Amino acid sequence: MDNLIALLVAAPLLGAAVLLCGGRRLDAVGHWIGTVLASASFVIGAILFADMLGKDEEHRAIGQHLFSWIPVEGFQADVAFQLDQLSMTFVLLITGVGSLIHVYSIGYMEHDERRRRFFGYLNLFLAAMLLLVLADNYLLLYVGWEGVGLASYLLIGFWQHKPSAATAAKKAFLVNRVGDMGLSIAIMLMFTTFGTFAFGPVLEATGETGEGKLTAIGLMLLLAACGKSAQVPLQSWLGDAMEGPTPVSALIHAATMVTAGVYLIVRSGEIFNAAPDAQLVTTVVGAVTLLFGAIVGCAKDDIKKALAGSTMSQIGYMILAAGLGPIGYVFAIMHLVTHGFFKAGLFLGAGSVMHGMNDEVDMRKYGGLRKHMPVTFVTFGLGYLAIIGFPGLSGFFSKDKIIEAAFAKGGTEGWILGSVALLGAAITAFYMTRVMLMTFFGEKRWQPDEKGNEPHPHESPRSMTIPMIVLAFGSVFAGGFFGIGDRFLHWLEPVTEHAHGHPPIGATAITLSTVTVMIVGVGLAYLQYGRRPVPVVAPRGSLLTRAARRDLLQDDFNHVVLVRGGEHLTRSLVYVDHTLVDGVVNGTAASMGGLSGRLRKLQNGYARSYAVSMFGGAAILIAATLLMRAV
Amino acid sequence: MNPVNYLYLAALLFTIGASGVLIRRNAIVVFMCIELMLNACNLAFVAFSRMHGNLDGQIIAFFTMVVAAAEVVVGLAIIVSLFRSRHSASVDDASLMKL
Amino acid sequence: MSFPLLTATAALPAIGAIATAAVPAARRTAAKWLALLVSLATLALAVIVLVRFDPDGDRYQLTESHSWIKDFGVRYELGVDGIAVALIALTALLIPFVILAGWHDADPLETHSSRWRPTQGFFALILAVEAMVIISFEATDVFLFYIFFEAMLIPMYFLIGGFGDRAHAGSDEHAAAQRSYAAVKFLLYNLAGGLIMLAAVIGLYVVAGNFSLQEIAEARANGSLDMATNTERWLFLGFFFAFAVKAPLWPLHTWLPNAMGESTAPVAVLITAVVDKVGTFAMLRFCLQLFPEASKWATPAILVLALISIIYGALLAVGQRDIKRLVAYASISHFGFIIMGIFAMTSQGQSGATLYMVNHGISTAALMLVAGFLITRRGSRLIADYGGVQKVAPVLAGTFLIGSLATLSLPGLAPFVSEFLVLIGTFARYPVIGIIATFGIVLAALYTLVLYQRTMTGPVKPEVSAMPDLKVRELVVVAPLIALLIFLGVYPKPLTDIVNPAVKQTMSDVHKKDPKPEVEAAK
Amino acid sequence: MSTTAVHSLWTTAADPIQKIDAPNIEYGQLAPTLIVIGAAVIGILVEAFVPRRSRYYVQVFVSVVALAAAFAAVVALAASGYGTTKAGIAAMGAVAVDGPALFLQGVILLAGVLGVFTFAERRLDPVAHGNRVDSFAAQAASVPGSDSEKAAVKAGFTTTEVFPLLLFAIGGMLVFPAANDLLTLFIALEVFSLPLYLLCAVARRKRIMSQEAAVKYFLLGAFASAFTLFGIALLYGYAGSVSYATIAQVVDGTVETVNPALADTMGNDALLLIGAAMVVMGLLFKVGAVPFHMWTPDVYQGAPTPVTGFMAAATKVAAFGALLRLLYVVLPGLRWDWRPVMMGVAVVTMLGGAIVAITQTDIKRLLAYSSIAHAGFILAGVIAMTPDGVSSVLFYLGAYSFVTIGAFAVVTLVRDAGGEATHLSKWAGLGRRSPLVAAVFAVYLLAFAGIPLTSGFAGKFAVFKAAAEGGAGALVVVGVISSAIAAFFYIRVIVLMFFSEPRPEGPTVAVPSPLTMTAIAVGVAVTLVLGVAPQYFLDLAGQAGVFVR
Repeated sequence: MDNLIALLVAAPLLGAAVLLCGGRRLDAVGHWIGTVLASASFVIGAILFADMLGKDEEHRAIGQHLFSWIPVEGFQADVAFQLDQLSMTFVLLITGVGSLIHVYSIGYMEHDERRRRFFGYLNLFLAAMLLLVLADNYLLLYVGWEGVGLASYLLIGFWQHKPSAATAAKKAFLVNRVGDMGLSIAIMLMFTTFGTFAFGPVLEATGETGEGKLTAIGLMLLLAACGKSAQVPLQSWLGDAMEGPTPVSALIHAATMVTAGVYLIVRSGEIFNAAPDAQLVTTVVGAVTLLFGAIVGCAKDDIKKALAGSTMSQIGYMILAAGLGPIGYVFAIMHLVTHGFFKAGLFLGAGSVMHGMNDEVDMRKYGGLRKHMPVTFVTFGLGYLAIIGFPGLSGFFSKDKIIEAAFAKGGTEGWILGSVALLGAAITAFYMTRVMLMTFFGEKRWQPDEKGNEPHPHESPRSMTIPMIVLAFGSVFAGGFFGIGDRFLHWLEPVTEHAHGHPPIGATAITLSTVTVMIVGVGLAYLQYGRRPVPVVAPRGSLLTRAARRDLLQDDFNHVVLVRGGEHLTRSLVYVDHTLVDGVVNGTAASMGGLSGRLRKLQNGYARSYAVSMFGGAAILIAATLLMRAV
Repeated sequence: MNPVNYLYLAALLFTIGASGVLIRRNAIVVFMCIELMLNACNLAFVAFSRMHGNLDGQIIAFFTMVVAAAEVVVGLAIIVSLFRSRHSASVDDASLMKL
Repeated sequence: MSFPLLTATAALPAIGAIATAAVPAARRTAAKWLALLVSLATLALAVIVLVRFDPDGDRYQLTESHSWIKDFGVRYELGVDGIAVALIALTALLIPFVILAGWHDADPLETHSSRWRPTQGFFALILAVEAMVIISFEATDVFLFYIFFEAMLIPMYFLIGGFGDRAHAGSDEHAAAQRSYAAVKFLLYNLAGGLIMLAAVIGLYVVAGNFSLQEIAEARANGSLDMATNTERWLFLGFFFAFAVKAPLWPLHTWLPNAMGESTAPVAVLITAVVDKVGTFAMLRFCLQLFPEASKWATPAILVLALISIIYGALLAVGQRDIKRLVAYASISHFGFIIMGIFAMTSQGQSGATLYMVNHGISTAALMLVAGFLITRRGSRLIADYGGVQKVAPVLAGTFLIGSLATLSLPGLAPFVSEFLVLIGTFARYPVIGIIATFGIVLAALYTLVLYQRTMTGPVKPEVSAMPDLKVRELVVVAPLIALLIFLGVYPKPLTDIVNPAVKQTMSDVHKKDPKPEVEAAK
Repeated sequence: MSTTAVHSLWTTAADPIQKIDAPNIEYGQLAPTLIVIGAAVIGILVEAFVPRRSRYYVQVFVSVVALAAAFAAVVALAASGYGTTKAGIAAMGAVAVDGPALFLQGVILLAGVLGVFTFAERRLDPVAHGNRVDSFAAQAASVPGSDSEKAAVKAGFTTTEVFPLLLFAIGGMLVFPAANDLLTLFIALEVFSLPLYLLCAVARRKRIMSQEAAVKYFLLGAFASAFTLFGIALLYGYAGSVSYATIAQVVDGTVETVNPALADTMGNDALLLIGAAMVVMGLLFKVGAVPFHMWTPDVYQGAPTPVTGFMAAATKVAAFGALLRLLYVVLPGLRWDWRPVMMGVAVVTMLGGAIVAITQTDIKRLLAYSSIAHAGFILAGVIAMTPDGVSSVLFYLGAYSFVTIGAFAVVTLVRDAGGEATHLSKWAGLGRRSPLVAAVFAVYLLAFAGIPLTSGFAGKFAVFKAAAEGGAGALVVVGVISSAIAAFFYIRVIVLMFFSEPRPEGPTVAVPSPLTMTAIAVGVAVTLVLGVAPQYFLDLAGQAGVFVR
């Protein structure tokens, strides 16, 4: 059984290799190869899952040691996997949603002549992501970590001929690199502290070192998480990442990759448990981001950007939960999974809408689509209900738990975090309702574009609708399945130990308030977008709205401070290198030449002056000799 | 009288000759100055040999004369050929090559 | 007296060089093939060396020792340790690719006179460089090393100055001027370094009485030869200066961008991937072994310089408009890492540095050669002249991307292993420096991806619209390098196994122990 | 002045003149010199009696044979141990026959042979009126451009006197480093100087410059030798003798004063120091050390290139030989006085030569300045004051002389309408037009620059090592710096030859006769051999490194 773990990674990796090296001759079958291998990996995952369920809790975690990777004096890095409940959860999510999205892409990318490569990249992503969650040490995790970064870079920039896409891809990679810096520093700290960076030893030894070290490690891990999971202050890339094909947004930038940060924090739970300060910062980051993303989500007219904002905000919830420590870990993961379902569903829905609308993304040019694409409408609607936390659907269970845990944190912290989470819930309801209304309700607002061809909204092919339906099921029932009877809790508890939080106010009260704020949000949205028609051209809007449209000016900040500043720095350095560093050398050479020129003048061609120099020389010679004797 | 004075004289002559080389333009004169220096040397040799009471110095003086004569032959040959080709015996005119 | 394997490895290309130079002007192609075959044969010999070398055996193996110039106390002493073996293998491996990549770089123009034989010269010079580099890796006699360390400048100099890019932005006159400026700069910098080293070499002789690395190192170790502190430091500086110029270390780096910018891609590879490695290698072998105390004394300063090189080189790479100069500055940054690893004085750092030398050789070769193919197609080195290549020449773009990713040391590719080792090795002893150095990771991503974006993506520029994709010859050059990058990134064990013992030795030379992890230390 | 001395003079006068017994001359040991001088005399007779047509051949034949024979004699002497065990004083103390002497004589003779080859070259200049011409004036006496000269050219005159002159010069040079008393030193100096003055004046092309060179060389040379002579006089005055051995003893104070008159001069160190300084100055002039170097560039440029080549090589060898003997045999007791001074000279010479050379535009002047810089390097070895110092200098001289002759021989090949094209700008792109010649010249330049695997490096290393061991580390540093500076202009020439486009009206490379070819080939061969496997020659120099007193 253990040896199957490697196959999980190997299958999609093989796919990537074949598809990317195969060349044109594979164009015809490329997408099938990709899909088959992805699903193969899912099947393996399922087998392992069944096997795991068969064991009792203590022996569920299994591992596989492939080979020793970097054997150097006093430094052991192995290529070894560990598959415990946590990893298993992710494996199923990744391979499952992944396979679905492969299927979806068959239809979605039908008309793209580079479809084979697209599937190659998707497989590459799966492999890297699985490596990330299966690694049994931080260095190997780092490999997966950067691997998914690469895949996301390739996929965001898949339509490279669009400069915007290429730029977005580069931006994503760079911002992620900043996060990766944090991860690598964390690994170094672990190495110098514990002499290793394998999960087991490190997490066991947390007790043996000071809190300062652990806080440092924790913060560095958090930095990494911020980069990967688009948390403030490293969130800027996610919005632009929507340049990529929609399946990519669904798989990578909603369901799986962006949640890697949460995985990292939960996986390193012991470290954070022992470093309260790090935890506090984590919760703050989560809280800030969940508001930030929500606000941005409210202002965007681009349907994918709006969903991206929502993703940011939802991951904010997870980070917040993860920051809460043992009382939050499980719910973070739970929300992660449910979110994986409904957000992927929402994105696929959006993709299907765009598919029918000539890739139009501006919601102000949609309207009344429910008649034209019923399946999309229904699935999207279910996803919508799930995310706003409509009682009984997935989002309800997971989000509610998180809010509860936030309050349970206790003290003013608890109050603040809890209310922020509540507020977030309200805004979520607002912007999702907005999306819903602008897209599927009201009058049709699309006109023929400048080339005069008017979009003919139509339902998408079955290859696309089926995955949406499946995901819709997930979004409806997953939450209940996990939440009721704390199934999920018991499943994960052995890995991420759990502590029951006791919120100051009763759980029911919290649940009720959650529902109320949700209704409020929906209502507000209805008043603004349901009652009166939506203007095709966006109104100027309030200061906040305008700021929110521009991602709360945070890009502008980056541009001015980092980009401009960097340009100036490099330009001036180029100048310095040329004038100063090089100049010194050339200067000495030149001065040598000048000196030579001057000395040359002495050689004036007159024999008598030569004689003078000889005479003088003789005089000096004699004088010097006598002098030597004198002293 | 004290032979040391001859040494002083020799030194004087030598210096005169040397300064002559430095200041005179005419190649012939310069050359004569050099001869003067050589003769100063002779004087010195003789004076020393007188002081030491051995004959080496005087013998050397003879050698020097012969050498000087040889130098005259060679030197005049060169100077004359130069003079003929550029109609001037000035040392300073011979300054094509410089720097 | 067994077969002198090391001598053969160095002598073969030398003879090949002479033979190639002797090929008559008309038989140009014959010369090319001859050179290629010789380089392959050398590779075979290098492989034999690799196989015959026993990692757990003596420190120096396959040794040869003959009297040479006894008046100077000089012996012809060869021997290889793990580090040397790795680098010899690298050199022998890269040269065939260099030759293949430069296949048409030296075809004579019709303006040349019939007696001028650039092609023969080009390949002969490459082989000559190979021979000298290899023997300077093998030499265990300081003087012998010095001789070839210096002598290899001459062929390099002719390669840089004599064979610039055909396709050069600007007039031909201008190009020639630029080129000879670069060549002279290269030679003068390195010659100056070498001469200062010469003074130190003489000084070493005066102090030690011979040039045998082993004898001196032993004597230093068992204290039978003790240098006055200041003497040792001066000598160390003399040696280090030369190596720092060659490596190159900030602020002695300015010759590299010119040299790499003006010379053809294969020659640029030769410079940065092969020749410069002699500098870093020599730091490990000579500076640390001969002057351990002084090395430790100088470590802080050197680390700071290395750090500056890393950041500075990366920032300047960002600011470049010229593809080759960009790669050059990137290399400066990477050499900063190597030197940092060497002087971090930890096993991880030094193993990392050694791996880095090899990996950087391969990755730069891959990137630079592909860039060369690109440049010869378009006839310009300016980044601004490209755009959208990915659409017309996907394979070229793909290989270029992999080269770039290797340069930014993406995990899974060889450079990551070495870079991470260097970082962690440095961090273990000098945390602050280690952390600052990690910024290099981000900057590396910046300059490589900006380069890729500007050249390969975006709308297709009309000038590149007709650009052909990689030809078979070019694929044959690039594919193996990429395969190697991936292999060494996933499974570097074969390399580390060879290197580790040598590193252990060096560590013991400088009497340094790895810092214990805090937890163990607590126990 | 004490009366005793005066009285002693009378008595010597009064005594009956005791008969002088004939000196015994070890002809065998003097064979090399005698052969060469004899051949020179024969050369004169040839000029007098052999018909003009065949003179050239006879002269060349005689010279070559003589030099070869002389060299054979040197080898024979060395083989029979006169260089080491049987080393001694010959010709009644006038000449020393020991290692350094024989080694340098050997070098000079080989240089002489190559010199004769380059002198005899007749293929380079275009054929004038049906007879081949060499680089010497048809008739030195006739005014350049005058009718008489045209007539001389038409008649096919050639100045075959150069060969005997060369032989005389060589003869003098053979004695110079072997001279064991100051008188012999001075005579030898003149004997090799005078012919050189003449040889400088007889260029076929650019005769005005050649004559100017001759005048400058002559006047300054004579000036210098006057100083030398005065110095000799003072030394004689100090020691009462010109024999090296005696002076050395007096300097060391180990002499038992035979006559009281010596007592008061002996005490007078001013005589000694001034005298020594002046003699040394004369020698420094010959080696072209700063500030006595100024004649070098002009003379090197003006003189016929074959002469320049020979002069540059052989004069340095002879002069340094003499300098070594003087400093190591006569004045070792004075080491502490002259060593610092010589260090100063060495420093300014190394730097001065290197720096001024940077901006030169004429290849011959460039080589002249480089020769000055090299003189500085050699001085560094001289100063070492160790046996290693001696042998390193000997080795350096051997290596250097061949490179120099070869380099100047190459210069003679690059010609345009006006004869040799010595202006650097004309050398542009030579490597493209005739790669082989350019490559050869590049080898020489690299040797000058002291790049490893050339004799230049071995030599430089030897002297620097000696200097460092002799405790002159500072000199090594300066030497290294100035080598770096010097590298710049050698490289400049290489750049010019290989990396710059050839000029359409550029010079052509004449195809020389086997004579010059041998000269060049030998030069290259020696350069490389001494660069790669110098051990044998180092041994030779090492054995030859001991002076006899």
